[in-house]
Amino acid sequence: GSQTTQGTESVKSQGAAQGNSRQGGELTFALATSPDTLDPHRSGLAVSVRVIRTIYDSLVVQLPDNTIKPWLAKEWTISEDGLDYTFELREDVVFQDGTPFNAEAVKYNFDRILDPATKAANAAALLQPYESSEAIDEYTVKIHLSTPSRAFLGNLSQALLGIVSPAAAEKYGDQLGQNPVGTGPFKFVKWDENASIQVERNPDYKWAPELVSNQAAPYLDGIDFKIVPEEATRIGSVQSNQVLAAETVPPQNILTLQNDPNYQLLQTNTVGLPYTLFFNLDHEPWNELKARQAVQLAVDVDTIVKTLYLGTYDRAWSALSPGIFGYDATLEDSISPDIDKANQLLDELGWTQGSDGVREKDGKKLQLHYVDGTPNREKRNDIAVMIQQQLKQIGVEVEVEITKDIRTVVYTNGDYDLYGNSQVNSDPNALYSFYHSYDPNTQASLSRLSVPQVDEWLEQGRVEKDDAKREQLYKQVQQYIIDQAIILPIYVFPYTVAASKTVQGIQFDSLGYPLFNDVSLQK
Amino acid sequence: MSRLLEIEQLSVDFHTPKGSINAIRDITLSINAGETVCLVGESGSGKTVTSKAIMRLIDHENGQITKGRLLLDGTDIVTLPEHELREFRGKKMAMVFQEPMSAFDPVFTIGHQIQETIIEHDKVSKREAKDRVIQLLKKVGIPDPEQRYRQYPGEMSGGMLQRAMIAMSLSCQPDLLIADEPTTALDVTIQAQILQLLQELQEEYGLSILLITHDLGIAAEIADRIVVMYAGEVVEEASADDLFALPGHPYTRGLLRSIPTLDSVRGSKLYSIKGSIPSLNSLPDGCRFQTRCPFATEHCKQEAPPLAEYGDRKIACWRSDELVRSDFWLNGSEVSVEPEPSNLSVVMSESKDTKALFTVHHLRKYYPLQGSGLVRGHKVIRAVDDVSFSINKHETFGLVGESGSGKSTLGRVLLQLERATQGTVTFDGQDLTKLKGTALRSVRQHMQTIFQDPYGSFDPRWKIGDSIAEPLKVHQKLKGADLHSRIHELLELVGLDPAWSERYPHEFSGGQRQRIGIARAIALNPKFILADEAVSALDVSVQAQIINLLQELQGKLGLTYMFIAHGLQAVRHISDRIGVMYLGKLVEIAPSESLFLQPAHPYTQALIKSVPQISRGREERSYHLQGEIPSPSSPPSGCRFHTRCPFVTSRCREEEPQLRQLASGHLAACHFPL
Amino acid sequence: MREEAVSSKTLWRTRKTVSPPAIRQKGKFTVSSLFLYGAALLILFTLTCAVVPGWIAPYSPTEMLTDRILQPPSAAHLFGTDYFGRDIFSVVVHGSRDSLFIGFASVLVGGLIGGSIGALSGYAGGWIDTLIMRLNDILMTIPGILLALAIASALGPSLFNIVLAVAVSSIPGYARVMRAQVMSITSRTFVKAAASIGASPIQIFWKHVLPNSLSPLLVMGAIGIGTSILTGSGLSFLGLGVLREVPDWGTLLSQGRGYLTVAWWICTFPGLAITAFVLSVNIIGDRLRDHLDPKNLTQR
Amino acid sequence: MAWKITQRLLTSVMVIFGSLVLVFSILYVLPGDPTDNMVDPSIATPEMIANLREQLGVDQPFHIQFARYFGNILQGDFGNSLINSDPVLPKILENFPATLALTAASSLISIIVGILLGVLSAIHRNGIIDFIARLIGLFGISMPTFWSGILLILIFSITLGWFPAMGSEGWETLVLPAIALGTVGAGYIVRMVRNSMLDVINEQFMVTLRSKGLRERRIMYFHALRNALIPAVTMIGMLIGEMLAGTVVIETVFSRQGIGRIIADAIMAKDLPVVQGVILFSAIIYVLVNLLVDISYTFIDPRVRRSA
Ligand SMILES: Nc1ncnc2c1ncn2[C@@H]1O[C@H](COP(=O)(O)OP(=O)(O)OP(=O)(O)O)[C@@H](O)[C@H]1O
Ligand SMILES: Nc1ncnc2c1ncn2[C@@H]1O[C@H](COP(=O)(O)OP(=O)(O)OP(=O)(O)O)[C@@H](O)[C@H]1O
Ligand SMILES: [Mg+2]
Ligand SMILES: [Mg+2]
Repeated sequence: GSQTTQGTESVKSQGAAQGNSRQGGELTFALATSPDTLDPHRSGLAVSVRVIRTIYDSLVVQLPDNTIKPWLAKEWTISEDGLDYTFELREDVVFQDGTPFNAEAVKYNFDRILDPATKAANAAALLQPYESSEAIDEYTVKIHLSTPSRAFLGNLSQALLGIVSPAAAEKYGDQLGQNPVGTGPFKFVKWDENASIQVERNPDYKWAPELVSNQAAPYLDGIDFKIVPEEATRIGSVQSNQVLAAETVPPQNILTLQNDPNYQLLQTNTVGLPYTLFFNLDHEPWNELKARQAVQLAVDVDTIVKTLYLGTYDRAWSALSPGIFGYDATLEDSISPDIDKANQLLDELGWTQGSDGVREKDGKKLQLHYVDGTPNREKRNDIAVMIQQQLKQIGVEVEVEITKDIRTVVYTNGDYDLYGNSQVNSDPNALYSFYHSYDPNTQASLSRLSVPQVDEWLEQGRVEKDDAKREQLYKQVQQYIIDQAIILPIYVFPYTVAASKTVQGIQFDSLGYPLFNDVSLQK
Repeated sequence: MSRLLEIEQLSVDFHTPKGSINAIRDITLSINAGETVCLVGESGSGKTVTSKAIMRLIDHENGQITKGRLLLDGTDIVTLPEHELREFRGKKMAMVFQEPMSAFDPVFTIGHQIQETIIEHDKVSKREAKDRVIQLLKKVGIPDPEQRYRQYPGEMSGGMLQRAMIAMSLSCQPDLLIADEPTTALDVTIQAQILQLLQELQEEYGLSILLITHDLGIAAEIADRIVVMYAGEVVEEASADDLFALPGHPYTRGLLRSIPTLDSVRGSKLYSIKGSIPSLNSLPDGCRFQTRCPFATEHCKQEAPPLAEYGDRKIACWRSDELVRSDFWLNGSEVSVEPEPSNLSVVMSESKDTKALFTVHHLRKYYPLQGSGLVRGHKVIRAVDDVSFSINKHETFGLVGESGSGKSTLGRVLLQLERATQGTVTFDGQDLTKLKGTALRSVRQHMQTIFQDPYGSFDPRWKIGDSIAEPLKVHQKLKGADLHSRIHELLELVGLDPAWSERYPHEFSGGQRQRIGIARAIALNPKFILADEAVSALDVSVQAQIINLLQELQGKLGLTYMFIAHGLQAVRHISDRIGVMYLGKLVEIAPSESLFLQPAHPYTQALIKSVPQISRGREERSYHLQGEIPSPSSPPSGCRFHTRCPFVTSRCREEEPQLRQLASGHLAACHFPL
Repeated sequence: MREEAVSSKTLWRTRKTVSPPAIRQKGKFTVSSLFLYGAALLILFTLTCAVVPGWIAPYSPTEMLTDRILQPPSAAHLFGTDYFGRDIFSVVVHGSRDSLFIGFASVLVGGLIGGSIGALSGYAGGWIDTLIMRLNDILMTIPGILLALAIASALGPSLFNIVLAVAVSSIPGYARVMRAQVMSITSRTFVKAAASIGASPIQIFWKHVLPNSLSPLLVMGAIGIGTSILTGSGLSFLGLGVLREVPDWGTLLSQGRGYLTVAWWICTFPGLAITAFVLSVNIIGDRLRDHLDPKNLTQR
Repeated sequence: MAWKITQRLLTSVMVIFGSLVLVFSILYVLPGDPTDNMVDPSIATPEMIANLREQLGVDQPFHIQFARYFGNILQGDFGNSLINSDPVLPKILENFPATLALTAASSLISIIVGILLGVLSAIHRNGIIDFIARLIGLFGISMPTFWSGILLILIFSITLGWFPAMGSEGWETLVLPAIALGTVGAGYIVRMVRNSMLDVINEQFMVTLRSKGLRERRIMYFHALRNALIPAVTMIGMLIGEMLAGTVVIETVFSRQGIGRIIADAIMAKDLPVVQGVILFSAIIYVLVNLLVDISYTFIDPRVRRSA
């Protein structure tokens, strides 16, 4: 699995400046699944981040234009070798439990993530290549990396690397997730499992990032996150005014709600890697370019996206999603379906049409093992079904496997020809783990690509300080990937919120998570 | 005497999935105030339907009165609306049913159920009603009425329940009491008590009683008038005395003659009406009895005879006038319907050798009393408790005793269908108790069983031919044509059409099924047959057929029987020697004649005296066995019978009497034999 | 403890009381018989759909008319089209195969296993019975759907695994019924009769006990077909459905449920298909129960 | 009696233990583990995942994990969730009231509706009322609950706005889920009550009651029903189990709190301590309810009382 997000740009309709902001009121907000934990360092689910973001702040913030701006850190310097980051911290910040925020707290946080006993999940991965840190003085902290990383600052802006109160972490230990304490605009009140999570206004808050207009404490008295997994119920509860807002609106409802004068629909594309189908380059015949190209030409992504998402999702063209640094827009509209060409390519490879319409070669059928790991999240199973049908036209038999055990099936055993994945990320360095060749003794990348040229670009991209050069490097990577038909990019996931018209000022951060600092309720 | 109930030309139809069937047709009868009328007839003749029609209870069973009138005290019940009818039910007429155990609602106390009736009709307070209930219970002879009031039906014995049922029926002082086989489910001893109770109550309240029974002995004992039904019609009506003195209808005559009496010639062939009662959806033309009647003429076959009056009796027969006058009517055996009269049995009784086939030594069968968990094994039911006796080759050993005395258990243990707790059973010199598995199964071919419930003893999914073949396949590995011819041979032997082997059990009548049961039992030429209540479930006429058959087969095949029954007449008729059981003990063993002529044990005597008999006057039966059989889990000390024995002494209470020889072959376990 | 005495009485009674064997009035043509025939027809139709869907379905179930998505029912598309542009009627017709497979196969597997252990338990008695029944109790305490959930979620969604999950969760029910029936048949006179003849316990079991014990299991199986389909669709709902080219009804229903407010027909028709089929199966099963009721057998 | 109950309780403990072992084994033997949902393998390295597994103890062999869980359970410690270290017992206790309320409400609906329809149906056997009652009952057991639940939401929350679509606070939120779940149970009870009523109606004592001149209403509702309820009570015992299971789906549809959702999530996440905790809990409840049914039996049915 993976998360989606990253706001391309904050939604226009929600002007940052709210002239008629009203104080008070509680926002009820329906979440699509239950958060696993509110300990940011342990969380593995995007849904948790929606809540975590209200409770915790990060050292830095990433703006929609991909620039990194101060948040809890006022400013920072990076050493010449790119290994040392020195942060000057704000001095007026206190945790919600009253303990002060300082350099020690930052150090404590990062060390905590690395400590296996914390059972940190994705946060530990995000923090890499962090090695150690030291508190230079009360409000100065120096972080040492093992290798340079241009992605590091961006990662620091993510909620999973949010700063928790060391006192609380010590006090609650394992159970910090049930008793979260941060420096964020809202304070945790209570969590009724599977029902709701309540947070209340942090009155002392005055260190909001540049991303939002209200730098002080939020207008809302609090937010009540309701957990409503069933789509129909979630939308129904907005429509029946049981909640004021609900997230993740299915496409079919987006259309209806857009036309309803009582509701507004907020939408932002997430940033990172779009939903992408990866060929397993280690598997015959998909190690051959022509075979992959045949599939690339036969799959009509436009139709798939239009049909399933009713025009509410954007089609993806590249290994990266629009809005991320280095996105290559020239790839857009570069491919159009061509069944004849696809057939021809397969013919050239010697795959001949069998009696049942499936191509054969040396007595072997042309099969494609399509693995998906979700129970139709974002209609991904439906994509598989459509691709199955489309590939029939060129004599490829698609065999779809839905399994929860992705780690074993896909990552450990590599038992797939095509596997879909997406990732929320703030930096194109995300491509590294998917397309860089891998050490045969460790786990393979999803694409199993092993091209020295690509490796070089990716390695360079990690450390290149010149943004223009860096951008160029990633564009080369993207072009290579599409030209070689390593992947089939499908769609860019938009994060959607349906809300009553009375709710104003919902914002999204660069990763597409909602921010409630500016939200106010109209009577 | 005034007419209380007049039934005129009553017909009842039932709507069934297979269409409408006419259960009774043109029934006409009347009951005078204070009179006891008995309705008799074979099973299925429509007695119960008639009684339910009187109460209009058939309305609730898809039944409908299609014709006729039912005048109770001048009111026509047929046309009454339901709510007015309720005033009559329970209040003016009340009913007592055959099976008291199922006639009470099991989840309410006896007291509550009787009280409910009183409150429904007599609008009295609960207290008052309760007092009346307790009085009633006392009246019907229930000890500790206050306590019984609070008991549930399941906590009382059958006899007690029947008394309670009678109390309930009397609770609103009805004019008419309808009793549908009130004693059939009870032991003879209890039956006698109940019948006496009914008679006493009738005298006291001036009740009219319509008593339904298939036992002519009972009718003889208590009826003023008797109505005989056959296949939904009344065939004869006469005063009890007249009827027994001179039956007017061939059917009545047949019934009377089928009954083995306590003085019939033992071992002789019983008279029996051939065939069985026709089913309602395939009635013959003309007189309904015509197919079974030895005197039927063409006329009988074409036209149904009306119920004609002959003085103060009514008979529905074209020929009765002429027949009753003929010589053979009362004593002629020349018209016996059995094709080949034989006197084999007489021959057999001569040749009986006295070599024992079965020898039983100190046999015990205890059942653990369930449900006591921790104390399991401490309390047991002594179903058979230290019994020793033997059965000689080629003889018939009868076993009698009240229900629960352990007869069936003894039979089962004898055949090793259940393991004895203690003691030995020697069969033909072989100790059966030591045999196991295959060895035991292979001796089984020499010992077979005929079951009480012939229907239940056949796999409903098997053709009867296959059922009969089963033992042959198991033991003799017969196949194909051999098997086939053997089955045919057997069916013929028991008097059935061999072609019927392809039919299923439900396609036969009870008597026919029992014949099939016998065919299966004799298939392997066994030495011994256990007949546990083999004829109890059958009508008298059919019962006679089966007894004849059994005797005939014994002669032909040299069989040895153990014959368990609670009908004493039948046991006496068929048995050479009889054992009497009481609470798991054999209290007396004697040759048939001497047992009945000179019973040595008071219990035996009581049993014999309880049997209702046609030939005996009413008053003769003055002495009844009181009370009921105690629980076998805690039998009384000393002589187990002492609690009910009229001659009890202190010795009886302390010392257990052993079975002693009184005369040759006559043993009794009594300190003071009669 | 008084059983023996009572039962000999009861036999006596069965002859005497002419208790009319549960007369069920059947008019010439009642509404309920209408429904019985309706149910039979529907089952027949569904079976036909499952065997030869091509004869009935006007479109290919996989054909995606992407220019005609989410169309309401019309003459061209009886049940409308779904979000792929597939003709829902055709999908439902073709989907009957997998649905019925889930229903029948899991009943077969569950009934066979459950029936066998129930029969063993009831016939062998003693410690075997105690052991099996305790094991059965263990299965009973875990609600069926949870067991199915555990199995399906662990094995992953495939038709076979769904069948397995549903079958396993139905085992205890079958075992209980079979055991009770075997025990009651074993106590019947004809079984004792066979024993007294000298037939071996194994012969008796195969020839008498088993054939006579099957009818309640049959009834339960008939009804179980419906229950299995429902459990299967419950698993689809919980995200453990099977993904096949042609979805079964449960999957179709659970995937279409999000469209209820905008395109009611997508989940309404498969829902109706499930309900109607389960309903029919239950109607037939009930009738079967009436017919095969051991009470009706003994007193016929 | 006391001994019987003790004996029952002892067997129940064995049975519950058995079910724990069973569920444990199923989840252990089958592939996958909780880390699957905790980390994204496309971000995290295999070593990191291995570390996490080690921390959670899910890399241990069967017998060690087994011994650890059961050792703890025997000491009254239900352990903590692997996913988020939530202590299991408070988690269950916190969620249980909502499930209990739902189960109780839907059982109540089932029982009332089921008995009512069952009796009507039996009394008017083969009439139009019988037909309608049976049909309603059959519909109850023939509809997938999640479907009927969503339909209810569509009609009664979105369209009519009478009841809330989700949540678990207040009685209003209980109405729709209880109906959705209750109809299933009602379906079974209708069938059961009808059958046993018909059996009772064919009993001999019904004739006696009529022959006493009692009113038909009293005969049916006082005598027949009471007798017919005896088998229905067992049914109700089993029904509680069904209802508990039904909450798995219904709680998700209506976004209610409850152990049904917890266990569904926990099973799918292979969060063994939570699964074990809930199974233990629901097994205890199941056993208790059935024990209660058995005991109540002895009060309802005098015949049982005697043999006990
Ligand atoms: N409710 C009913 N529906 C259909 N047929 C019935 C019904 N009640 C009785 N009959 C039939 O009516 C006939 C007469 O039955 P009835 O019970 O009156 O016989 P009976 O003389 O009382 O016999 P028994 O001695 O066995 O009690 C039988 O053939 C029986 O099958
Ligand atoms: N399998 C058994 N388990 C426990 N008790 C039994 C069993 N079989 C018989 N009994 C008890 O043993 C006693 C004798 O029963 P049995 O059936 O032998 O009596 P019976 O003389 O044949 O009576 P009936 O005339 O009613 O057939 C009864 O009290 C009965 O309850
Ligand atoms: Mg009768
Ligand atoms: Mg007996």
